[in-house]
Amino acid sequence: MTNFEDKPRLDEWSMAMRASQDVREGMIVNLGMGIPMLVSAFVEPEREVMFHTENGIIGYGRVIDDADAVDPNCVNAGGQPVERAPGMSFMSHDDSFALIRGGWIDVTMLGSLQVGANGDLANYHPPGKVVGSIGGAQDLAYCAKKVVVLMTHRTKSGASKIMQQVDLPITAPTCVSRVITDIAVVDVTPDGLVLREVLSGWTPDEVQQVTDAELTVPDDVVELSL
Amino acid sequence: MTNFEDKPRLDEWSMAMRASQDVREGMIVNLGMGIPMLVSAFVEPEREVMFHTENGIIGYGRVIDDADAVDPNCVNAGGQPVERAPGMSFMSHDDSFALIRGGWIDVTMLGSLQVGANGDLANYHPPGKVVGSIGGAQDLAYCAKKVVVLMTHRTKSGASKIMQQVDLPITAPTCVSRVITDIAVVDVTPDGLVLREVLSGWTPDEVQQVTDAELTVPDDVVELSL
Amino acid sequence: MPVNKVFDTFDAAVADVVDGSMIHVGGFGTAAEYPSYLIAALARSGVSGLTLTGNHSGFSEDQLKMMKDANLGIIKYPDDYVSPGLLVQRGQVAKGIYAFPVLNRGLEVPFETLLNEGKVELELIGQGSLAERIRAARAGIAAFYTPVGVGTVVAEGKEVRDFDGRPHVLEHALKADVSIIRAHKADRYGNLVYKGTARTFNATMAGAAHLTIAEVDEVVELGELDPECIVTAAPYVQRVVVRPATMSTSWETPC
Amino acid sequence: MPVNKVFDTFDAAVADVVDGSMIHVGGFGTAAEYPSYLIAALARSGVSGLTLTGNHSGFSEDQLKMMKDANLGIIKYPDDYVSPGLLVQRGQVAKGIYAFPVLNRGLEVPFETLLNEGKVELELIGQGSLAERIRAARAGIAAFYTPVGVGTVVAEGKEVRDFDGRPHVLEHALKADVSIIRAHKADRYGNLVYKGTARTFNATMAGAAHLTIAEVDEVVELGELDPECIVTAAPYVQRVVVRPATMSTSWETPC
Repeated sequence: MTNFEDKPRLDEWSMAMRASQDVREGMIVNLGMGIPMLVSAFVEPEREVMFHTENGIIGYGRVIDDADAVDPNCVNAGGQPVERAPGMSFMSHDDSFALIRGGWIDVTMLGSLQVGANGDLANYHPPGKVVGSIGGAQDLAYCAKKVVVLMTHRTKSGASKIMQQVDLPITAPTCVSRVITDIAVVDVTPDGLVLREVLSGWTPDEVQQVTDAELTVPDDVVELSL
Repeated sequence: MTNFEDKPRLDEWSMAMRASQDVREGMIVNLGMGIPMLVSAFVEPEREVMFHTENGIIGYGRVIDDADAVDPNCVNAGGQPVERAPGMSFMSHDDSFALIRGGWIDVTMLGSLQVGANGDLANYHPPGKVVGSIGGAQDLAYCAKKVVVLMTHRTKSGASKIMQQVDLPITAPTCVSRVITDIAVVDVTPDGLVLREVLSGWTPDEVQQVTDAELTVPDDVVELSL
Repeated sequence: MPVNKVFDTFDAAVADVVDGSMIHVGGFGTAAEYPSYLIAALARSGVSGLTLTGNHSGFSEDQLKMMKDANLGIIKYPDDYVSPGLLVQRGQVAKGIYAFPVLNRGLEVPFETLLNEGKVELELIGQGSLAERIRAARAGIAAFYTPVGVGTVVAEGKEVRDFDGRPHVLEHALKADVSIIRAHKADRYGNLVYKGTARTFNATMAGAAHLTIAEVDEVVELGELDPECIVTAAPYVQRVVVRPATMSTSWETPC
Repeated sequence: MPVNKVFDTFDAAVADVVDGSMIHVGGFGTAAEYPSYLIAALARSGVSGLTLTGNHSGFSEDQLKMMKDANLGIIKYPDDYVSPGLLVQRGQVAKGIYAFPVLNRGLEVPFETLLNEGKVELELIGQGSLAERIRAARAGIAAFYTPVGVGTVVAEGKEVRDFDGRPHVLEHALKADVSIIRAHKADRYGNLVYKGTARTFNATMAGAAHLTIAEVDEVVELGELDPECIVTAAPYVQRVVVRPATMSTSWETPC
C-alpha cells in the first residue's frame, strides 16, 4: 500500500467543518468526544440545532474558552464548559439516556478506531489494553437515527481504519451510516461502502488504495468541499 | 349468624380516627379512596408525616373544604383539593409509581370489599360487574411496606367481609397486614388472623360470630379506643 | 427559519391523525388535567377505530352536564372541559387500555355500556404498570419485569419469572402513534412545564409516541423557562397549541 | 420531634457503612459533580471489600495533584476535590461496575493497575444501561430489555430476546446498599435540587439504595424549595450533610 505521505489531508477542525454540513436546523445532535466535539463551533446559532450531551443537557450553546466565563456545572460529556443557550434544559443521567434510547437523537457524530464495511463500529477498545471503556457511545450507536463517524482515514502507522471486517472489539454492530475522514466521505449502504466525496489532490482510486474495505465509486462522486 | 343490629359501630370518621393512630412521625403514607382519605384529618401537622398520592404529590397538606381556597391543580387521587404543605413536591405518574414500586411507602391504607385470612386483598371488582377498575391500589398493595385495610366489618346485607377465603377477584395476594373495621382491629399473621382490638359493646366471641374467617383471640386483646 | 412547533389551531394539530391510531390521552381524574381541546378536535375530526390509553375511560356529554349542574365535589367543572369519554360515546374507540374502565359504583360510563354490548375491547392494567409501560416506550425499553399483578387478572397470559425469589410479570412498552397531553407553559422548541397535579400522566406520555401534541395555557419566549425546572424536554414534543383566550363552550365549534 | 435528616459530620453519616457493601458513587466527569467529602469519609473509615458503581473508576492522589498543577482544561480542580479513585488506590474496592474503568489513552488509573494485577473485578457496562439499571432499582423494576449492547462484550452471558424483530438484552436492576451523591440544596426532609450538569448520576442514584446520603452546599428552610422544581423527592434520601464553609485540603482531616 502506498503511503501518499505528500498528499493533502484535512486537519481536525476542517473535518469538523465538513461534518457540520450534515447538521441541519431543528435536529437533535449528540457530539462524541474528540473531533466530533469541534463540530458545534461551525454551527451558527441561527441554525437552531439542539445539542445533547450524555451528562444531561439538551440544547447547550458554544464551547467556552474563557476561564472567567466558565460555569463548572455546565459542561459537556468531554468536560468542556459550554454556554447556556435559550431553550436548554438539564436532566439526570437516566433521563438523558432514556432520550437517547428512545430514539430521539437525530444524528450522533462519534470518533472511532475502526469502521467495518457493514457499518460495524469499533471505537472503545484500543489494541493492547486489557479492557476498554465503553462509555456512552454504545447507546448512541444503537439508538440514534443516524450515526456519523469522524476519524482519520488511517492510523498513525498507516493502517486503514475503514475495514472490510473490523478486528477490534465492536461497540455496536452495523450502525454507522457515514464516515467522514481527513480525505473522503464514505457512506455505508445496503450494497456496501460508497465513496461520496474525495479531498482535492486525491483520486477515488488513490482513496481505495489506502482503504482496506472495498469502495464503490459512483458516477456522481464529488470533490469534498468545506 | 346473628345480626347484632342493636350493637354499636364506628362511623367512617371514627374508623379513620382509629387508623390515624397507626400513622407515626416521619412515615411516608398513602391513603386510598373512601374512608382512608379521611385519616389525614386526624394527623396533626406537628406529627410530620408525608402523605403521598398516586397522581403525583409527596407531602400534601390537609383536605380543603373551602371552595374559595381550592387550587384545581393540587388534588389527591380521590379528586379532593388539598393544601400545599412545606416540603411537598410534585411528580409525574411514572415517577409517582416508581416511588411506590420501589418500596418507599411505609404504610398504605386502603378500602376493600373483602380481605382473606391469608391477607388476600379483593377491593376492585364489585359483584355483578363485568369488569372492575383496578386503579392504583394494586401497586400499593404489592409494594408498600405495610398494607392496612379500612372497611366495614360486613356488607350492607350483613355478609362478612373478612373471609376465610375471598370469593371476589383479588387485587393482590397475601398483602394485608391489618384490618380496621367498624367493630374491631384484626392483624394478619403467619399463624392466621389475630383479634387485637374490639369495640366497646362487643365481645370477642360476638366479633367471631359476624366474621367468616377464623379469629385467634390472644390474652392481650384490648378494647378499641379512639 | 427558526424552529417553531406552535400550531394555530387544534384542528390543524390533529388533522393527520388517522383511523386505527393508538393514542395516549393525558390527564388523571379532574377537569384541569385533561387536554380537552385536543379531545374535542379528535371528536370533530371523526377519526375512528382508535385505541386509547389512559387512567380513566371518561364520561358522556350528559354525565358531564349532570356533574357540572350538580357541582359534585368543591372543584367546579369548567364549561370547556371535554372528557375522553366523548370519543368513546361517539363510537370512535375500538379498544381501551385503562386502569379505570368503569366506575366501581354509581354511573355507567360510555365505555362500560359499549363493553357490555361487545362493541369495545378492554385491556385492564393497573395504574403503575400502565405508567411504567408508557415510560418504557419513551425510554426505549422494550419490556420489564414488575412484581405488581402476579396472580391477578392483569397478569393472565403474561410471562412470570422469579427474581430474588419473588415472582415478577413481564410487561411490554406501550408506544402510541400520538400522545395528546395538557401542560401549563411551553416555548417554541416544545419544552414544557406543568401545574401541580396536572403533571400526572401528561408528563408520562410526552415522548411515548411518534407524535406528541401539547395543549398549553401559554407559549413563552425561548429562555424564559428555567432550565433546572423544565419537566418535558423539547425533543419529546412535536406540536404545541395554545388554549383559546375565550372559553369554547361546545366541543363542536372549530377551534 | 420534627423530621431532620441532616447529619453533623460526614464521618457520622458513613459510620455504619460495612465492609463488602455495594455503593453507588454519584458524579460523572468533572470535580464539581462528585460527593468528595463523602468519598473522603469512606476513605477515612477504612471500610473495605466494596463494590462501587459509577461512570468512572477515578484517579489516584498523585494523578489528581498532577492534574491540578497542570490545570488541565480550563475548569480548575478545587483543592477539596476527592476522586472515587482514592478508594480504589487504597485497596478498599473489590469490584467496579463502570462505563469508564480505564482511560482509553494516557494515564493509567488505579483501577487499571489493580485490574492488570488481578486484584479487582470489573463489570463493564455502557453508561445508558448503567443509568437505567440504577433507575430500575429506584423504581422497583427487577430487570428490563434494552436493544443496547447485543452482540458486544457487555451482553456476554446475558439473555437476548427479540421484540418487534429487534434483539434486546436483559439487564438487571442494580440496587446498592448505599448511594453517596452530591446535590446543591436540601431541606430537612431530604428534598434535593442540583446545579446544572451536577444532576447526572447523582439524581439517578438517589433512592437506588437502601441508604442514600447526600452531600450538599446548603440546607434551606422547609418550603423554600419550589415543589415544581424538586428533582429528588424526600423519601429517596435518608441523610444529608452540608459541605464545610472552609474548604478541607486533605481527605485525611476528620470532617
